[in-house]
Amino acid sequence: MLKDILTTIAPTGTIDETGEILSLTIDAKDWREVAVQLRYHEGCKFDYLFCVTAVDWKTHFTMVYHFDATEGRQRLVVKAKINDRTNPEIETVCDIWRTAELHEREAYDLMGIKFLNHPDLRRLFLTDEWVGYPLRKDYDDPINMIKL
Amino acid sequence: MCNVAYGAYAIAKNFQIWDLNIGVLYVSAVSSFAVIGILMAGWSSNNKYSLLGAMRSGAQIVSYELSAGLSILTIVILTGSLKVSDIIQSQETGWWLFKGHIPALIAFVIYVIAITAETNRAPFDMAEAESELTAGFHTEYSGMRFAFFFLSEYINIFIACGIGATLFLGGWMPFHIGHWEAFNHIMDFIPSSVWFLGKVFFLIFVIMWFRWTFPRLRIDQLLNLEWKYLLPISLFNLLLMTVVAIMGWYF
Amino acid sequence: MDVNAKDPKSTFPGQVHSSPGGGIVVSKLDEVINWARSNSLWPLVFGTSCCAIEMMSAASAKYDFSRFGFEVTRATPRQADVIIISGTIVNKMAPVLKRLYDQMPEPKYVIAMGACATSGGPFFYNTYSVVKGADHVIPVDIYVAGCPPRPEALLHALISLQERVKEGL
Amino acid sequence: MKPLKTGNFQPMGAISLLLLICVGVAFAGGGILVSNLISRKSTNAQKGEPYECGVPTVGQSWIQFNVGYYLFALLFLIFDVELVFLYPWAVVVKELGMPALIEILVFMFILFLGFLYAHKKGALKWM
Amino acid sequence: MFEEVGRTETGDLIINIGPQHPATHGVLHLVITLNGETVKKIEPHLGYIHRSIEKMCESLTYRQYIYVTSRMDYLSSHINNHACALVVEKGLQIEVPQRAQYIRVILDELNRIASHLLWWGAIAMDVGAITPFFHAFRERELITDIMEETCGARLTMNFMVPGGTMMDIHPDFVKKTKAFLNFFKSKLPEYHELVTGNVIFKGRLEDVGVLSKEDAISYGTSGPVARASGVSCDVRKLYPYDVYSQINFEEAIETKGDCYARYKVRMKELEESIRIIEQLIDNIPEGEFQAKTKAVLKLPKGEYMTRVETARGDLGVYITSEGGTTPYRIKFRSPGFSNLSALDHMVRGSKIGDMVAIMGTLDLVIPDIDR
Amino acid sequence: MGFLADYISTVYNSVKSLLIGMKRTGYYFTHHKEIITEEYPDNRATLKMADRFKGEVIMPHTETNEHRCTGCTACELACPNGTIKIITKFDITPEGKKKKAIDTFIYHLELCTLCNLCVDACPTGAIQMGQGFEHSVRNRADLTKVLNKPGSKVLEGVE
Repeated sequence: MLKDILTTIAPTGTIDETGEILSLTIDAKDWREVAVQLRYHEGCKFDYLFCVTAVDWKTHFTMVYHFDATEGRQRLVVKAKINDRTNPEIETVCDIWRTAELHEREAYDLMGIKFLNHPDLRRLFLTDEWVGYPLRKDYDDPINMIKL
Repeated sequence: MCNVAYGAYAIAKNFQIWDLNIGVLYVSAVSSFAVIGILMAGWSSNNKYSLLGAMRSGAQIVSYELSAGLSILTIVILTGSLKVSDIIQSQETGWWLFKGHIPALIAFVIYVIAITAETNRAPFDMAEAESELTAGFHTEYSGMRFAFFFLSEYINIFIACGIGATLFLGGWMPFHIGHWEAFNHIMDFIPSSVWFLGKVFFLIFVIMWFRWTFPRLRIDQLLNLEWKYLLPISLFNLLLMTVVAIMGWYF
Repeated sequence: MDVNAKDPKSTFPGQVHSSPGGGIVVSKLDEVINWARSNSLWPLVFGTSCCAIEMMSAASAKYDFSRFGFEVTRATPRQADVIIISGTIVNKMAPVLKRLYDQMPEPKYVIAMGACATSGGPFFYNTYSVVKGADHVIPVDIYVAGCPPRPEALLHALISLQERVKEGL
Repeated sequence: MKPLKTGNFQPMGAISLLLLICVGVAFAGGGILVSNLISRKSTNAQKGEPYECGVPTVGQSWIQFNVGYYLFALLFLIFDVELVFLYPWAVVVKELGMPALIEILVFMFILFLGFLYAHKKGALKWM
Repeated sequence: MFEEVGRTETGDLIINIGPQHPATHGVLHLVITLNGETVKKIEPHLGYIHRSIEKMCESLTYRQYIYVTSRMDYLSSHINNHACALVVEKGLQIEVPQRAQYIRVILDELNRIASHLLWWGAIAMDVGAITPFFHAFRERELITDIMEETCGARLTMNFMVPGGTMMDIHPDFVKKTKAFLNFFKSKLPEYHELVTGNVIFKGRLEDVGVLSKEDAISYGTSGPVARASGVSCDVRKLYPYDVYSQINFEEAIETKGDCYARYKVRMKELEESIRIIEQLIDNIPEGEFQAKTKAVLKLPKGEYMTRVETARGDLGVYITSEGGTTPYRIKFRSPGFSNLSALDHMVRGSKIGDMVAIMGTLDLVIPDIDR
Repeated sequence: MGFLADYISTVYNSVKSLLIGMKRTGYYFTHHKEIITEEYPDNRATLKMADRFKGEVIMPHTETNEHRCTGCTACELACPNGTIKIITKFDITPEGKKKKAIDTFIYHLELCTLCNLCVDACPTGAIQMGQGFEHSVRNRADLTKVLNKPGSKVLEGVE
């Protein structure tokens, strides 16, 4: 069972079954090891990284990774919690799933999460001179943003 | 503005202002001036698209010059003269396209393809390649200068089709069928200029037809087509035509 | 931004309008030129989002804006007369639009097509990256509302632009 | 065997050709002149820059270019010279008959060998 | 001498394609390193149409945010709206009436046909043919007419609402759709005559931009791009939504992974879409077109993820709700974004003309990528 | 010889496919019946949009200059991007009661995305989607409209 494998892969993580998809919450520090296991472990082989999302919870960030396995047709959500809000950092996975490169750049651009060892971490959507990370909850831009 | 001088030169031929005795050679020589205009225009505009377009068209036009020249040669073999009036005169009994058998037909097809490429028309519009190089060699030109590029392109088409009409479709010679005297007579009533222009416009129409229908070739495919298909075929065709001419197998 | 070029008083070299007598021929010539210009407005291929599709519809068989002389959509601004801003302009795109506009030869016209180009449209409030109307970047001659406007609405805009050109503006 | 036609210089023809060139130049020059006269002008800093899809150019445009294009120009040179040689031959081939055919076969064979060599060397492959 | 020239050692030309370029289908900006005609490297620069839709949606209610998404991937705006409606329905556990489900799926498929038609015209335009563009738009106009009659708009319909559709279908809808299908079926052979079999077109597309199955998965591609590489990823089959589970249709799969395979997949999808509509159009059940919902929708606290198959691929809508009337965080996983990441891999080493063909077959819609 | 046969068949097939394409375009060149161009400015009189076509938001008035808008601002709330601004005032009814009514119904056509949410939200059916689509103006301010006519009143009995 996927759940058993997950407990061996990430012993510190918590597994939540209430949602539509099985979700695994871990700490950002463990993410890299877990990711390698998820990709190459015999029991899961999550080879399709569907979506990378960063969520700002005002006190901390969560990176949400949606996975699909093209063979076993399993789905998984991994949430990596980044506790440091001033300088959020997490390991990159763009060498494991190459699609992650652009997704991580997007997260860096809009949320300001730094991906360690990312080959090309630059602004993606916004200009290089842009100050701040617009998708954060405390972002305020009185010039450009007209509040309704 | 190199293309201006070229345009002027090229006009010189088709209205029989000067019936040169090396007329065909002269025309093909003058019409290869086009490449210089395009190369200079593209290279001098300090734009990368223009540069690429110019380089492409340089490689393209010179390549297709060969098969155009070779197909012209086949008719020269048949008529034994480079003089335009002689060539037209020799088609009094019928156009070379019909008289010359298969070799003339192949030569004609190759000629049409080659002039399409030489005049940078689709599917060989590598120099412009709108979806790749925005506007190619004339990207940086606007207003009247751009208009002259366009004019020269269309003049060029007209010239090339004029040569084609002269060589293969009998210039201003009306269409005659064997011994249908009545039919031939009616055909004679149509003025010769109408015949000539009609033939030229037909060829231009065919080239435009290509433009509607075909996608653009890639640059390497384009050169492949010339060097691997058209050139060998037209060389072979030239030999075939020589045999035909010597044996007198044409009508 | 050369707004002065659109000033009706400086439309024509030599200021022939103000000279007494003899100005008739030249002002007639002016009219002829404006008429000619109005009937051969070449648009720039400039589409950023949804409205571009409606612009393509207007170019395609059913609406066919080449009936009015908008025949050739040019990919380079050097050869274009009118720029149809079809879609949202965001902050990153604004300098590009400005540069394209600057690179167009005179006389040049601008149509802001759709709500986004006129005012930011659906992205007016609560967005951090959208320019609230293309006229913050370049001067706009004609505004078309709609999200996206129908091809007919674009044709209507083009015709009103023609009228504007004929007036010599 | 008929004697080859010799050039009969037609002064009228040459003059009319000259005239035509003049007309062409006048047409082009006049067009540019008139358009300069009646056009509105505006200059700004960005207008002088090369157009590259609305973003500033990176690096120089006049660079040492890939040799691929030139190879074709060289090949063209070979074949075009051949073409020039063929023209006088083509004019008289009907009169000369079979010997001319054989001669040209030899000529073309040599040329074709060169062509094959170029093909084998990969000169015709686009790079 | 070489030092003097200073740029001889590479001979590379760095060229910008876009933001305003006919081949980029919008405002994508590619910085290309060229050697001669060969592409050495492609670097996409995004954000020229980044409209901050995700931030905007955080202040829009669950009824309102749907309309923004039709501006996202405007070519499959119905399908975008469908995804947004589905995620709200999932959260609120609204039972959508059968009639609404049928209407939604039919409109989705019509939208897919319209989108693929536009793509077909655009790819032909990209490789240099003009006529297909007009043919494609001739058929497309018929679809937009149907759309206009039922939804009131031609492109950005905003027809889906949580719980069903905004209005009932127009009385002429069934008749017109059938007429369109018949017309379209009679015109499809023309498409193949004009483009599919054309030797130049084949030459431009075959063996160009090959994407292997492993790479397709690793780059997270979806939709026709992935299916052309042999990855079975049709969400309509894998995680069926609405009435897709009851419909009999095939997933178009090719294995070669080159541009021509992507072309064939899309052409096959056109036919499959016709099949789907034909199965549904006669059996639209009577009944409500909209479920009864509250005036103010409040999604319970939690996380919701829906995936639908748009014309470009797998669109995911991820909503984190705090229980309020607006989403706390919303993320659109757009298919084009992941497909684009494979571009560099596919184009490297091929000609600049190939790049245009590859971009054409990727069928990028830039507002979908930038959001 | 296999090479030569290949070569010839390639040439033959290519030429054939090209000719098929040319036949198709030639067909359309000669068949004018297939032309579908709609001549827009000339057919303006007969041009009719689809019934549900969303061109702009309008507020129908009766002949006695009455509308159905009560000024409840449901549309203003429903609008996703602030297209509608309603300024209300208090009318004094003949009975002496104060009654809320609209003063100006401002409609920003330049912002409007024609999403139909306001019409859906309106409890009294005061606003509708109009068929007009010719909204090209030279001045952007012309697109901001006031929908209620001057001096108009709420229709009797609309609550």
